[in-house]
Amino acid sequence: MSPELKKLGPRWVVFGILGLVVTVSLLFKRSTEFPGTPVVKGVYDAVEELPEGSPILISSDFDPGSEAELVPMMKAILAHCWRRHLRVIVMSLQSPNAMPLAQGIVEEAARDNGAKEDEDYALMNYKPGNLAAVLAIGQDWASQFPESYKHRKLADIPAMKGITRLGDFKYVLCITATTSVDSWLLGGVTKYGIKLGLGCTAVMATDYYPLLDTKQITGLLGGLAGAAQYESLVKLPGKATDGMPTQSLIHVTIILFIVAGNILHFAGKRRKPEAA
Amino acid sequence: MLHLKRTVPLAIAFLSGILLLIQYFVPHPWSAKFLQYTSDWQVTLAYAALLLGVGSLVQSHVTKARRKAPGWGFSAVALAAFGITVAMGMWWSVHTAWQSRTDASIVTTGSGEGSPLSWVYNSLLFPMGGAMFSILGFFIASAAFRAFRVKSPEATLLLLSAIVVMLGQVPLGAHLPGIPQLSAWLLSVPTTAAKRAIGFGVALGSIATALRVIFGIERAYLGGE
Amino acid sequence: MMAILGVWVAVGLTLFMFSFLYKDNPFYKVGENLYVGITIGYSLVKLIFETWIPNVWRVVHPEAGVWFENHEWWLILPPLFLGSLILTRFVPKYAWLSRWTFAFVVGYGSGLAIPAVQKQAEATAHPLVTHIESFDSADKAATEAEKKATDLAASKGAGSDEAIKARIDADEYRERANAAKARKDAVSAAGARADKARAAANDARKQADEMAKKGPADSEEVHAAQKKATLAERAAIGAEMATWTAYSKSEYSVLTAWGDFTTIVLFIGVFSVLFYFFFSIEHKGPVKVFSRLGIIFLMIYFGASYGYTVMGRLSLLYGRLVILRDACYPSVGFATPVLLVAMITVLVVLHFQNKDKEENA
Amino acid sequence: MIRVAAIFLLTAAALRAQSFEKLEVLDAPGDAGGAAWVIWKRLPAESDEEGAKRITYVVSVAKDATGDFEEVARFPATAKFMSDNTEAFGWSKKTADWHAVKVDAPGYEDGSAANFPVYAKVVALSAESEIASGTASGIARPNWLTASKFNVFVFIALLGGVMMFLIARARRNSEIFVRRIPGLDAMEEAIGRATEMGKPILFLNGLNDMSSISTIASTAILGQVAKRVATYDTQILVPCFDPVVMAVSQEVMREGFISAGRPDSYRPDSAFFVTSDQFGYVAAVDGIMMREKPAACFYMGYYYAESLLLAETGGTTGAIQIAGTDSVTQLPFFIASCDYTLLGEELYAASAYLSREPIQLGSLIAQDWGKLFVLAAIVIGTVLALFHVQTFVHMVATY
Repeated sequence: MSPELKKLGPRWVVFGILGLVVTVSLLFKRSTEFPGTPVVKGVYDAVEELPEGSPILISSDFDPGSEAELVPMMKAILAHCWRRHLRVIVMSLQSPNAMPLAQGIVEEAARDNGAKEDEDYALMNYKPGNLAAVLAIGQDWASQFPESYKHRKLADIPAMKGITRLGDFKYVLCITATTSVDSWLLGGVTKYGIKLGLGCTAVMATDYYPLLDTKQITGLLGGLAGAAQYESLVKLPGKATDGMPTQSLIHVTIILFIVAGNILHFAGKRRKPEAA
Repeated sequence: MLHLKRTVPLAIAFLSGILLLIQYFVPHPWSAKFLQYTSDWQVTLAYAALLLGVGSLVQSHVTKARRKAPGWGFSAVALAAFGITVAMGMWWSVHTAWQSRTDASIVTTGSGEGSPLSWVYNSLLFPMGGAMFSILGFFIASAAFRAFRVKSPEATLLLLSAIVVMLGQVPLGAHLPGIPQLSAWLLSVPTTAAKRAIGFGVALGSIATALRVIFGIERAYLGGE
Repeated sequence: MMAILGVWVAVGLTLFMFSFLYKDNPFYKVGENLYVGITIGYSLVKLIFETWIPNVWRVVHPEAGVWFENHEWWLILPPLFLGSLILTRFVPKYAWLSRWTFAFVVGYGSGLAIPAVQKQAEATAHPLVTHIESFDSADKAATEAEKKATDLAASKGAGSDEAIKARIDADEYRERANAAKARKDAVSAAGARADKARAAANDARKQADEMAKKGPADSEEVHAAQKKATLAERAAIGAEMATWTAYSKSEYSVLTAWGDFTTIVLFIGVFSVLFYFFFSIEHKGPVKVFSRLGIIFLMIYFGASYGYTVMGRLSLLYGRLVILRDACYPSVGFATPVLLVAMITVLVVLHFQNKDKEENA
Repeated sequence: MIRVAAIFLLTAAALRAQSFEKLEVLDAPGDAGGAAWVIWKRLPAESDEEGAKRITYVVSVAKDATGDFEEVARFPATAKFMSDNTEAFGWSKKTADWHAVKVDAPGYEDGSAANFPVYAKVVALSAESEIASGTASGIARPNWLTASKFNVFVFIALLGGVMMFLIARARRNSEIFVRRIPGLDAMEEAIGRATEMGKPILFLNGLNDMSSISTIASTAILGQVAKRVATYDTQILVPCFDPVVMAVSQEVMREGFISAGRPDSYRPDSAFFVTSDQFGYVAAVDGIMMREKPAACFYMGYYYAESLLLAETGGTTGAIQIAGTDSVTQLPFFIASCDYTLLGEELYAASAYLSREPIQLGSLIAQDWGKLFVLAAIVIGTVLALFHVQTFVHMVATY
């Protein structure tokens, strides 16, 4: 190893190999189907069971940071909703940055699925305050969202017809990278008895598994794997499904790193006493 | 004077803490209103706080730039970025407000559709945030490489459970007998047990800390004198 | 034009941030300071125009008259007062006044936290076993209750209070038995599904193997058959897991090897980890053994949780690289390769310049 | 077939002969107003299951006795009992004899603090007959207290009481045993090392604002760290995510320097605001780490996904890293990349531990009692659950 490389250290080698593996696998993509587990199907079924034309609320609580995991998920769900002719209302509890992102996703998905703004969907704004915000829309929607994201009055939006409070939604989906789901649980499920579905990053999923047992959520999509399963269920393979083979490859690479790390470590250890 | 510096803040903390706590037990609408109003206050406070933050930022970067400390050019970049962003947002807001002056509403947004700030968001903040976050992909590999060593029985368990779950996560793991099941079991049983216990300690610890704050036993946050 | 410029800027900034992986360098520094400056400016504008004006400036709003009539206007005073106390930090002599606001914020948070975490605590303190009746015992109880009701109806008359009461009791037992029956049926149904899925998977795998043996092992058909077999195996695993779940929900209290093993592990885990955290007990003697058990659980948890996260983190990286790849094409003027080459050139030049400087020094 | 017909006739006849025994409208207890319970005793015809299945109840409510009654619920007699709603009616066995339906008071608006009258009627329908109840009325009131949260109150009062008692005892007798926490012992060592190397210490307060308990705990730790930093005359850097946290950090550090007897070496700009954007903050802090090469990094407070971004970068600079967080999801990453990690509640205990003040330590012991209480609750709950007794679970349930 050249002294230059040595200075950069094994960390740099790890970065290099990993970057190479991802890049190469990006260029040769092959998709495999990923059958839906009951956990994911819980969300799918809840959407499937809604009568045509019912309103569904999506709380888009993530910003660009979690885009890769949550955007495919949200797109698959939106496609499913519109295919079932549901009215989708999108809002956010997370941060001011979440709504521009949500707007981009929804509008792109609407173009792909032929959904019309204000009829098939409506964008609301970001509402700070987490639990307080959920409690407030539980009492009166219009006091919190007097107008849409694009400053349109609620009365002018057909998609908002008949919605005066949180309880009017047949299903609420929280797609989140933060703890906003806790607010939906405490405010929405416990206080106002809504039906809740959860889409979250893979990291968070373990935390929320117990909610399935207690039936506080109908189902859970965890990370890209969850998104891939949902894509399979709605038969719309997308970015999540594409990413799966790459995932397998990288996971194996990392395991090999761990093994190599151990071998190097012990080889180094054994050599030391000889040197001394 | 000491009363104003010490006793009054302690009394404020006690009062606000106790009122919020009592509010939880009172189902009456007035209690909900109280919660709503006090949480609305946070907006005003956030505004004042942000001014404080801006003050701190400008001060530290201006001192660096003025002293021509090493790398002061980068401080100038930060200041310029801040200034231009604010100017763009202000200009757009005033501009749209002027255009829609017939409208009764004076509320405009600085970052709505088509505004310069929404472009800034999509073309600058969005990729930078995403890039920074995705560096984690590299770090999670390098940390695993460095930290997962067979040094002790406990460390070995850490390593093994990580590997099993990693394999269980991907379609590939389905080919290996027992891995998906073991991974699911690890995630549902021992993980749940540990998390439950930690979670419980955390809940209890934060109740105790909150009580200490309310009763003025924990008062470090007030500083001294 | 603006769109292409946007792509170039986005790709450039992504590469700036990624350059941190190599080491701290001027590109990263520019990116970092740009980021900090923009985010603060952005949130300032957001806060002023989207939150503060609508909320605080209601006073000068055309509808302010209504607001004053409703006597709501004074509600703005306390937060305004507390907010302006924060600003005393700019005047060192009166900076201590800001403590009043801090005290409010901290007290508010504490008061709110107690009930919130109390809920969490309740969830974690739940019994580890929720008793689920087995069908056999529920059926037995129901039959007994029914017999008692019939007897009472015979002896005291069907219309008597006691008989009606016994009847209601019996109904309740029967209902529970029916529910237990449904759970039991769910288990056998899930079991049957799992068996079927497993058989199908075995068939598919066998078929694929045979095809591979017979024909060229690398043909499209063999690949397709193998893929089909993999999918079938996955489905079978899913079905088997569903059976376990159904089973664990059907009869917990009866000694069943798997369910009990899981419960006992859960029990020991919660206990030993909580034990590990006790502050007033020294980790010595038998306590040491138990708290070490706690560490084992913690380690498994940390490992599993880490392993579980890898996928999510790599998805992010993947997503970013897709964006860089999509900017490799002529339609956006080869943004990625051009910028990448330019950056590497600059970094190499800087590297040699620094080397010269070091050598000269 | 004949048998079915016979049962059919029998119930039909029975229903015809029956009437509603009792019908009441009760205010829903412990709510914000606007809701009431309509309850009535099961009809005798429901006594066997076949009979119950044939009856459908229709509940309607109105604002006043003469007003338009509007149907609000329709359900078979096999459903909706008082016993299904333990939070309102408790766990008495008798409640199984009563039907109960929760209704909204007509004309009620959310957030209204007024009382609303509710008039209710119930009709029992079967295939060939229907019987109607009389009209009952009640008032839906907003309540000032809720019994279903009483257990929470008791728990908090108990914990607070035990804490006060232990603190009082600690005042008298300052010998309190608290086990060693390696991460905290290492803090002192890390500060010493920074002094030797002439390099700064980096202290982060986490990414939550000042109202979060983790941030309160981390600023308290900062106070203790500042005291030692002042004694050793080391440099400290505290980049903040939130301006209020920055201001509080400044106050806390100043106090630390004063109590160490070195008020003049305190520099207010050592705590500074970076940005409130998650990754903007990380970018800046990572940059600071690479340039200042701190000898020790302390990550206290609540963290999100950025934990590993911070700790891995800190690791490359060769700093001693000590993390403490109650963010359960981020613990594995700190464990993997830091030298020491305070797990969960150890974060809250840290300032008490470092200060060694008996009052503070006394409150730690109260937490142990709390844990003991929980262990007992789990055991009792589980054992009772095995013997079909759910009362205890009801007692600890929160609504």
